[in-house]
Amino acid sequence: MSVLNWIYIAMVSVAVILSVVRMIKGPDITDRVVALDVFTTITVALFVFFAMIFDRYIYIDVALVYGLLSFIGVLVIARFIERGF
Amino acid sequence: MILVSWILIVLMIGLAVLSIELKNLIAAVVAMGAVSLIISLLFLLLQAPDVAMAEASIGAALTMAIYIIGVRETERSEK
Amino acid sequence: MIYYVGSFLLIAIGLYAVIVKKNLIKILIGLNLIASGVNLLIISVGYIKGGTAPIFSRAGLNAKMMVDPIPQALTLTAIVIDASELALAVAFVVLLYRHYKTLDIKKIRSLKW
Amino acid sequence: MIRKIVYAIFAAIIVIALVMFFAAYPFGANKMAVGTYYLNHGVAQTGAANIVTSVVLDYRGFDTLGEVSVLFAAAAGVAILFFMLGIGKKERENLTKPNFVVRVGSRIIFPFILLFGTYIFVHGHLTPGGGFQGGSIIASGFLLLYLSYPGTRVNRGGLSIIEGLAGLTFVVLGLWGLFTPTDSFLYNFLPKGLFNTLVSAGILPIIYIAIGFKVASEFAGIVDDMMCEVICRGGEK
Repeated sequence: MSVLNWIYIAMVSVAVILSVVRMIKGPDITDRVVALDVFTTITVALFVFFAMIFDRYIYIDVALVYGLLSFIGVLVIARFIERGF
Repeated sequence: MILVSWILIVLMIGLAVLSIELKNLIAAVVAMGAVSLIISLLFLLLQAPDVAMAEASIGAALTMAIYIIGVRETERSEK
Repeated sequence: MIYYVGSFLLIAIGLYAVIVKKNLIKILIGLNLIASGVNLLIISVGYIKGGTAPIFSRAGLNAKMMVDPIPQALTLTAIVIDASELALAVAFVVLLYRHYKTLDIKKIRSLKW
Repeated sequence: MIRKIVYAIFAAIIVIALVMFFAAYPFGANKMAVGTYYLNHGVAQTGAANIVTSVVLDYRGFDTLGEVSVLFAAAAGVAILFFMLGIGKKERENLTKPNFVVRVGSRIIFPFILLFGTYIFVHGHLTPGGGFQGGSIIASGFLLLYLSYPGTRVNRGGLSIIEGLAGLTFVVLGLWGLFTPTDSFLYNFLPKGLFNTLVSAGILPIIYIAIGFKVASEFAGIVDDMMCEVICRGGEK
């Protein structure tokens, strides 16, 4: 791997660890939900990065699944918190 | 790559402990969703894209919705 | 090697939740953790160092550099079955709550041990 | 107290047994002979580019039929239990209406979710994915519809017709193999076609499309049972 990939790995790892720290510390439920949303958004980039590292471009389909469906998972909890259903 | 899998597995164990120790059941379900996401990443690292996609499509929305409906019908927090 | 350790720890955490916790939803979360740990263990048994996914989607791939396809085929359906069984278990939990008005398994008489 | 002691004994036994078992199978080594056979001969025998698909549907197709019927049994159990629960249904008031952004955004994104799920299970023999994954993606789309437009219901009669036709397709294609000269259940009797194109691999894409429709209708039925127990009041029980 080149130097640029190592810099990318370091930045994404720090972002993932920070969002998990917020999920552990977060005093309220809304903090944890926002942390889950941030975590999913970062992880989609990580899926695409793995597809590039392994040189198999068909792996990007998995990233597409998370990009479409993570919205619904957050929406379920948000609608529950505002007494929606 | 081995460094990335170390980080992910340590985070996964931490989130699993969190999801069974939190008193608020909704927060426990949120932590469970994060565990499912990290497991999907590990499946992709182990070169199993089919299984990673199954875990993604089930764990992203359906499992969380089923738990939330169960909590909605019963109690919100564990006493 | 770290994958084995991680999946053992995940199974142990799930067993702890199933045996020690008293809330029924927590017990279901523990069962889900056990299922995820077992899936991770089976997939990591089938991994071969330096291998790639068993899909012949582009030229230049041969069977020497691929991981084992059978554990992937076994876990693929197990994940979907887990989700539907979870729905069935949640339905039972809601039924128990309507009958006993509690989620504590100490207070549900027929489940005490 | 006694629970903790019992747990400690259980955990020690299980962890020791797992470590002793997996000490003989090191991580990352080649272990299986059957998998090597499938990798070497799978393309010539089934014509599918994805070897996982050919193991799931061709070599182990009978297991998949059993697992699909387990899925059907679980969905039927959920429907029966929530029908029993619906007798003493309690009213909920002060429900919040969905936001404008949620309504418009879900109306835009819903056809794309359906299209993406269809893409996943039509291309099941070429790329990662297949009937199980595509079906659960489509069911997640229906969950989005329930969340953003409360009071909607899917057509249960249509769902049961789709599910029955999909299961019938699987069984009939399996039984057809008994009348070919090989006399075997789930025999791949159609021509293999050109490798790595959309119409190839014989009966495997047809079976995966049937499984996709079946899984999608079953999960949509589960979501309908669980959400309507909360949302829909009045009408039939």
